[in-house]
Amino acid sequence: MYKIVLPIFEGPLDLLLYFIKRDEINIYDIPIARITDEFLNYLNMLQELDIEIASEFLVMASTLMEIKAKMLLPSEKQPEGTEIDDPRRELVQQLLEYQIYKEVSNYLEANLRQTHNLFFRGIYESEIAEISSNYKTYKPATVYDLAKSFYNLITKNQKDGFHEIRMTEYKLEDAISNILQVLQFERQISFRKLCATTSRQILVLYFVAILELIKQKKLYAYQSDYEEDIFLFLTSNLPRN
Amino acid sequence: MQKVFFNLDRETQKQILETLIFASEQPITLDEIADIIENKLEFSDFPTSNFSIAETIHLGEYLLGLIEEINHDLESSNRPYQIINVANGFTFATKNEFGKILGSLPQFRHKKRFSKAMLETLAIIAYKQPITRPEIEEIRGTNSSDILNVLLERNLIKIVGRKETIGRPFMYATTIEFLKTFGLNNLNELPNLDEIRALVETKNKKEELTLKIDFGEEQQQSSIQ
Amino acid sequence: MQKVFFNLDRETQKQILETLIFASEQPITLDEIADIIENKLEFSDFPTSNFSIAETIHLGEYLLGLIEEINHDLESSNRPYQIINVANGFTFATKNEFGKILGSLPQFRHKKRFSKAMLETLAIIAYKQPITRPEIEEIRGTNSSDILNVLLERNLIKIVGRKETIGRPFMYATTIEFLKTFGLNNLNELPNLDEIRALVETKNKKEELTLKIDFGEEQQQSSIQ
Repeated sequence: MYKIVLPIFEGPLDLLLYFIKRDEINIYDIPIARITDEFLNYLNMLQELDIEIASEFLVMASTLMEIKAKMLLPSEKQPEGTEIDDPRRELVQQLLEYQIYKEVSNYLEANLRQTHNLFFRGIYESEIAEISSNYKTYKPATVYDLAKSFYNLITKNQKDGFHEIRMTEYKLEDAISNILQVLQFERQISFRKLCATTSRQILVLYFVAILELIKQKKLYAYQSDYEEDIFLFLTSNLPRN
Repeated sequence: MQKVFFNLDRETQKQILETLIFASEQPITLDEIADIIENKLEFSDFPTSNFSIAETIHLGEYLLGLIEEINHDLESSNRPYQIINVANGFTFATKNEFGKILGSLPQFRHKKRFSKAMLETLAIIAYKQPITRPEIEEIRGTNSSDILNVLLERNLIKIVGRKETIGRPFMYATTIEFLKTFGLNNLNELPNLDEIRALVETKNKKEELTLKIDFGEEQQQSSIQ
Repeated sequence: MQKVFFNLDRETQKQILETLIFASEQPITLDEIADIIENKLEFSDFPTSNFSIAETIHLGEYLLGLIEEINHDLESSNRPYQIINVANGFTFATKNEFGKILGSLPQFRHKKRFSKAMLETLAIIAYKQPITRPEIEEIRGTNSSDILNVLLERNLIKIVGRKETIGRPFMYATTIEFLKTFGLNNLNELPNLDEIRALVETKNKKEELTLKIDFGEEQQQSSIQ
């Protein structure tokens, strides 16, 4: 068994730079025929190994062949004073530009060596309250997270094929336990706040739940005036007198 | 390896423990700390002590003792924070009297962290606004009233009217605070479905991607060392 | 209000400063600290000192002095972290020998891993921001959506809007996390592009004459054999 290790090239430009470096080619005067052969040989090798070739490599192959063809054409007589347009120019510009950012990435890599042992605080104050409230939190969310979340929901539903329209499955028991739960943490609840954002259906449920709890003497409701908000307390929390 | 940790001098043990708690992105549990100490760490760089500890000692209790000691050190050196126990794990938090200062500053209240449910609900409202609760629940397939309350409290959504259907449910829409939180100028800047697909779909190729990246990293690592 | 801060005893001043730095999710700048101290805070709960400071003192310098003192206290009380200056601000970070421990643990190490492709793409975005995907791909000569996805996931880049051209593509920019990760105060600390260009040119010219001894090439060669 042979183990073949192929170097990873980040794209056709990366591959060309590799050839240029390996063969000590003058980047300002690339022997286009030779490098085109190298490039095509590489693609053939990939093909023989049954490795899928990304389309940008094929595009580059055709660009190289086009340049090669132009170079072979007998150069026409140029009028005096005008420069011959080198068919390689655009490619060389692209390679030089790419080289610049490769150089910068060396610089970034050197910086990483400096910050290698630098770790920051893992959790900040704004997160602690949420962790203790049992929400599993993300790191600070971005538009990207938001979009991803929506996409996943939509595609999940599409996979289901169809979806039934469901009625709210909120029951009286839920309303009762919800109220009692809140009162574990709060001394009192405002009825208005409790109902501020829920639908009419659920508002009715809450109202029935409150009546039920008052009947069971678990809850004490207080309203200072006819049109005022109703405040709810646990009877067990009331001062005895 | 545990014995090796025990052989470190106590001050170093505390520093390692404090480092783990400081940098961990979730409150770190005693079990996680024990696992790291017993199985994952090399301590050859650190000074050891001759003081030997009875082998029978319980690691969890021992770690708790160290944490207590760290908190004591933090207190006596006037640090304004301490290690607290939350959601079964340990993390740093500012002490109450200083935490109060933070509470009065908006930059420390600006929250960008969301539970999965919150982010889902917010995403639906952002893309489908104005939308009612039953409609949201239909997409999410689950009750969402608590989540809506949290989002209202955080001022990320608002009620913009009622829908004229049965029950006249409230309609929700996102707020300016929402735009600010996500750094958007307006809602048109939200990615559209095709764009999200392009962004997200690379996920499906994840395996391929990891392979590729791992290779690159291998290279990178060898060049760093 | 500044005078009120100055009237607090020095230990309390330091604790307040340390709280702000410790709790801030992004490195906090001297200007932000000064603004909070001068305009935002009430200090009535805290002990004051009779020691009076010359009014002419420069607040920024004064704060820097306090930060230095805090770092000294952290050092002498054996804390494994310190306050560092990064992304134009101040933040807590692990000290070298303890960060090394974290680096040996997989759950922390992944943050420090970068492939060649990631570094290249970051380099392009850092200089050309805001920049779209097609523009990045033109420079790299290859599809970059996977890489952008990874960089977004790691919070090293962010979407900052759309470009008003055909298809209205997203524009990407680097984040504060990027500065923190690469130990930069700001983007101006990156090498000047003209200098890099000159460097690349010299290298290209030299390559014509001398034998290659470049490290990266060795590696690629050995991996092809």
